[in-house]
Amino acid sequence: MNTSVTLAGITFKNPVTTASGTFGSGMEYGEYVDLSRLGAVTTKGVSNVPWPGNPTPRIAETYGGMLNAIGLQNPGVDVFINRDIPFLRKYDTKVIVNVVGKTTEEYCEVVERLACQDVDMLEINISCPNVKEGGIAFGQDPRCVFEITSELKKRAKQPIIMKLSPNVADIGEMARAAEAGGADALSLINTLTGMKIDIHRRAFLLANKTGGLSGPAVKPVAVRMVYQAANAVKLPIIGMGGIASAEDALEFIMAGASMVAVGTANFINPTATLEVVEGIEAYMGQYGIEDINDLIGCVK
Amino acid sequence: MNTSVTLAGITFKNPVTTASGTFGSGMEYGEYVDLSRLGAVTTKGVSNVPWPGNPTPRIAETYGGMLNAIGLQNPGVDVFINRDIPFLRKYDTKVIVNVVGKTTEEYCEVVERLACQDVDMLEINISCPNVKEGGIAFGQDPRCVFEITSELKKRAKQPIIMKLSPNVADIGEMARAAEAGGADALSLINTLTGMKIDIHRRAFLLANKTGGLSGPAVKPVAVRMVYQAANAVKLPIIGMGGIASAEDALEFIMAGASMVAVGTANFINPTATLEVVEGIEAYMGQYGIEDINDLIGCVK
Amino acid sequence: MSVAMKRKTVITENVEIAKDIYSMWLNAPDISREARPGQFVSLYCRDRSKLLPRPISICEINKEQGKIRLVYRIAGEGTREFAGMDAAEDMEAMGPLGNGFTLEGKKALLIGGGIGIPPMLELAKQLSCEKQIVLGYRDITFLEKEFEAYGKVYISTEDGSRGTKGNVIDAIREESLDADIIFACGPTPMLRGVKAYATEHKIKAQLSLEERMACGIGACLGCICKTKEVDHHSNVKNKRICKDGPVFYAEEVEL
Amino acid sequence: MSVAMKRKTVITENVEIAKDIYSMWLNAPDISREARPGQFVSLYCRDRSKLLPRPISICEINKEQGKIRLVYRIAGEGTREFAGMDAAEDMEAMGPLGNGFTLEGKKALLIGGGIGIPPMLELAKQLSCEKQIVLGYRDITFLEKEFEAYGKVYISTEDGSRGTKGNVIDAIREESLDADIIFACGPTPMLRGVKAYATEHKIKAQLSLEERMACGIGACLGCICKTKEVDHHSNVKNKRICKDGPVFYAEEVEL
Ligand SMILES: Cc1cc2nc3c(=O)[nH]c(=O)nc-3n(C[C@H](O)[C@H](O)[C@H](O)COP(=O)(O)OP(=O)(O)OC[C@H]3O[C@@H](n4cnc5c(N)ncnc54)[C@H](O)[C@@H]3O)c2cc1C
Ligand SMILES: Cc1cc2nc3c(=O)[nH]c(=O)nc-3n(C[C@H](O)[C@H](O)[C@H](O)COP(=O)(O)OP(=O)(O)OC[C@H]3O[C@@H](n4cnc5c(N)ncnc54)[C@H](O)[C@@H]3O)c2cc1C
Ligand SMILES: Cc1cc2nc3c(=O)[nH]c(=O)nc-3n(C[C@H](O)[C@H](O)[C@H](O)COP(=O)(O)O)c2cc1C
Ligand SMILES: Cc1cc2nc3c(=O)[nH]c(=O)nc-3n(C[C@H](O)[C@H](O)[C@H](O)COP(=O)(O)O)c2cc1C
Ligand code: FES
Ligand code: FES
Repeated sequence: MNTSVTLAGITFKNPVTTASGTFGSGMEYGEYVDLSRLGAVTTKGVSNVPWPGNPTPRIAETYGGMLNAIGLQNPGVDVFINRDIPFLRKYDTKVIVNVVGKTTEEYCEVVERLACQDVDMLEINISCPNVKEGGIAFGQDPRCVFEITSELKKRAKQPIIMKLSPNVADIGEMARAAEAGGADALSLINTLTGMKIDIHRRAFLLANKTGGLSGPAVKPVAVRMVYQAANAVKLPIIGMGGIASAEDALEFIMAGASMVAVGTANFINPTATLEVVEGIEAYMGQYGIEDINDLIGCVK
Repeated sequence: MNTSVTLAGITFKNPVTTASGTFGSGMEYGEYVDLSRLGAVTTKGVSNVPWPGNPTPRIAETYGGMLNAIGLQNPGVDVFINRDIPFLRKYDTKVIVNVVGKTTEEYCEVVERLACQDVDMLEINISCPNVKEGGIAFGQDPRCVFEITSELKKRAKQPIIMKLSPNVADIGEMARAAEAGGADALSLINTLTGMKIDIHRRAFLLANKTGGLSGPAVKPVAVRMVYQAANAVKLPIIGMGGIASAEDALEFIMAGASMVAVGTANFINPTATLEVVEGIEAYMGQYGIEDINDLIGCVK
Repeated sequence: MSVAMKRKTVITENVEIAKDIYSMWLNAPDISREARPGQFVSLYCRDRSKLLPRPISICEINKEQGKIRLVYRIAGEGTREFAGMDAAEDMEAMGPLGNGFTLEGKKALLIGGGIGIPPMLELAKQLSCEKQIVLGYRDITFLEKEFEAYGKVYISTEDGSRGTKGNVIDAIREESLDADIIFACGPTPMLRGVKAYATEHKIKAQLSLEERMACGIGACLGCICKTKEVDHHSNVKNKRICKDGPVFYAEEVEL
Repeated sequence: MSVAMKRKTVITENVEIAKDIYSMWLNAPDISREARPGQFVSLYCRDRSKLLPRPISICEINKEQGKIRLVYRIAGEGTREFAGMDAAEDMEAMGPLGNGFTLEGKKALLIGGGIGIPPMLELAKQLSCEKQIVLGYRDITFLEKEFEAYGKVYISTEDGSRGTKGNVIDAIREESLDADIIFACGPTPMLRGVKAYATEHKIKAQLSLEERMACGIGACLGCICKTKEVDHHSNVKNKRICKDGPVFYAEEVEL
């Protein structure tokens, strides 16, 4: 049985990675899951300098999901290079580094700093709804998507994955812009912008007012967008949004994702990633699927 | 205690109505709820001629929500006028008629047919994701929103509510376009486009492939959009999307909605509308709120 | 008829009668009082991540004790939740819903396929004419003993382990059963076969259909079936299975 | 230290000890073996519409019986679900989480406010030095009797119905309590007051903080508190309450 997939020339032992920001740099969940069992670990977003993130509360629970407004707190690319990459390199897994910035220059700086590092792919987060500048603003305008993709592509030594925002009218348009800009792969969805109000205190639950909605609640939107993006471009896609089980993951794969990422589910079940890996194998066994690649985009 | 609200000159005894398409024309739920207790009944979308809708399956359950692809099946405006309006007029409640079409001409035709009818407001559905033409296509382009609004405004004898799609990057832009076109009010959100795949049959769950996601799962997105729309325009807003309780309804009101609509929740609890009416009164009693209008948009 | 409110009922028994097939008795006086064979109830999950009601046919009605019986198969997460429940636990249910079978005919053929078998039991009890009962299974049989009290029982299994090898139509042809009325419930391919058989032999047939539902009471238009004629309610050729059905005359509907 | 896996534990008791305040004992040998005062567990709701774990402090540890005690207030839907559960039911829990209190000092002041009182009980049991215990309530008191075995108990109530009228600081000032170490858990305004008092009197203070959590293990950065110095992990002035805390020295954090 073959569970390995190849995206942009990089081969992953299985199609399961972690959703950026939900798994730190693997350190904490490494106590629950053997990271070497995962196709890849995708890290929390990293910026050129340390970012303090948003004030608290940063988390609010919603029906079947959650809102977060972490604000991309991260220790900056230097600490990341010195501490997190060596940690991850101890495991037999691929490393995808999520990159954030407030301006094109900041994104470029991080990508350049990572160029000579031992990481397998870069995932460019142009879709975070929780930071004022950069982030989502880039991801909602096809021209911006095109431009930042081509700028980064010039500098990156690793293949780049453009991470798209679901807060758009036409995901296909954004996917095509990223493809035109030279992206090697796409990942989606990032979070949907949401809000929760505490009616007793008559105030927003999140200090940031709005946050990013994730978890099982968003899965139908995510599957639809993966399907539309897969039909809009030839690029391989990493699908995510509400994946909590192998069944969920297989929906994304059948809709056209070559890989899947487990995010919010980690918080509810620290071994979720592993269960997805094993559940996909069990499904393939049950239905006599020899090669996972036969399932990618099989529902049309 | 005053629970009445006035939108575009029409006064509703309380701010609670039904979400179009989830309540038929009130006939079925009228056995569960005294329709005279509701601020208004909003009907299923009605078109110039009868529409057969989509093939089945039209319904799929999702985590904390559901997908529907009814495809706006309706008996056409003539039967509607002869049967449904007289039925609703037996109750002491306002009547909002939801209007659909495939072209601007079709919308105009329905609005003209309804001009001399005893209905209080028209809600123009330019946001249904389940029909190929018309529907959502209108609701995703600000120019289209502006144009169809102004065309209908010329013909309508009743105030018109433009019902906006959440499948857009910037809801404020759509709200402003509707305002510029002369809309009297806005309603939002319609459903988010979603998809579900049956991994065992390796097929879409809905015959239509995609459907509209509704229910508690979407509430954070809906509250955020109501907040953004309320801050973008001066128009009164009817808020909806996942309301299942008075607490949910109050979130929308505090975010800026002058009225709220209960949709999917009716399917789970046939008396949901009434419980929302009563729960809002209880909240006002608990906190000594004299006038519901003091709560509208109170969280900024 | 009073309104089928959503009510709290109490489970009095919930046992596995065949692999993944459960028999549940509910103490539900209001439902049992109104219920007719072929009607169904909507059951609600406790786990609120699953919102929609699960439609389950009424298998038996005990009006004296105010109880109804449901027989269901574990088909997904909702029915799995039900299977895990015990006597004395509460179950939220709405019903009875739908029209039910019309009791008619002199010589009846009752045809149940798979999980369409349960509603035939109460029908067999209430139908006073001559009855021939055809039950189709994939492999494992259930409830067949209980039918024997009400008529001659014919069985088909796909794997041939019991009765006729094949489907219910194979069994009917093998036994050359005739009748002036057919009642049938089962998967759509089976109902298509029954309709063809009934047309061929000019036998009147009542078919109980299935579709994904949301409201269960005729408001959402989620559960329609295509009809031959323009339907009064919809003004198009769509009847609502939950409200106008689930039972239709074969010639009314397109399968 | 072994990993705090998510595990099935069994409720052995769950009783209301004051209005809306419940005491729950869990049979959880793995957790009780590792647990220290001031640590917490994450409880998971059964109703899967509520996804995130609920952090609840460990109130007592019984290592011999392999049990832990939690005392919690109904604050929303999750804790309401817990309150409805009975002995013998399963509870999914992950823990022990967080750092816990450092046992130190010669003369200690243990300060608990409202639902911050429970973790002080195991601390009082394990702390061998001289102890003064100050418990602040809005109105209805709970657990205060159980503290009496471990030291002198001072009470404050906002409505003055018991002990000092006011808050814990009012009680401390009224009784002119002094100490070389303070341990405190309670709402942020109270902790701010404790920090001010400790600074004023140059008393070392360990404060247990609270924040909305998602992962509970330090991965999501949801539950940070502002710190005075750049923190080693974050490289900014943010420590994680779930992992680096919930207990911090007063001078470390900005409240
Ligand atoms: C009128 C009617 C009577 C029925 N009577 C019986 C009965 O007596 N015994 C029995 O075992 N089953 C019966 N069914 C089928 C039963 O409703 C489904 O098996 C059940 O809803 C599956 O729920 P689930 O949560 O286990 O499956 P899931 O697949 O997890 O359910 C997901 C969603 O799909 C719906 N769904 C899934 N399968 C069906 C189906 N076959 N028909 C309608 N909705 C479905 C569920 O209600 C739910 O909304 C009946 C269906 C209808 C329409
Ligand atoms: C380290 C720590 C220890 C705690 N110890 C106790 C204790 O011993 N006894 C006790 O009664 N309470 C304790 N709390 C508070 C307790 O976690 C909340 O009251 C509980 O999570 C509320 O859940 P709910 O579903 O009832 O409320 P809801 O408001 O419905 O919960 C919605 C979401 O908000 C979170 N949330 C709500 N209030 C709080 C809060 N005050 N702190 C953190 N998250 C919150 C919930 O966990 C959930 O994710 C502690 C909190 C922390 C952080
Ligand atoms: C707490 C949290 C932090 C996140 N941080 C990041 C981030 O740093 N960079 C990024 O690209 N996406 C981030 N995301 C988005 C996730 O990677 C993912 O796209 C989204 O949550 C949908 O997947 P899920 O529903 O499985 O969580 C974050 C999500 C959560 C919940
Ligand atoms: C079954 C169903 C049918 C619907 N039909 C219509 C419709 O005819 N016209 C319309 O404007 N919206 C329609 N909607 C959208 C709802 O009116 C509402 O905007 C949406 O469902 C969000 O609210 P909810 O989450 O409370 O259901 C429909 C929704 C559902 C679930
Ligand atoms: S389920 Fe709503 S009309 Fe039948
Ligand atoms: S809750 Fe995730 S870091 Fe603390």
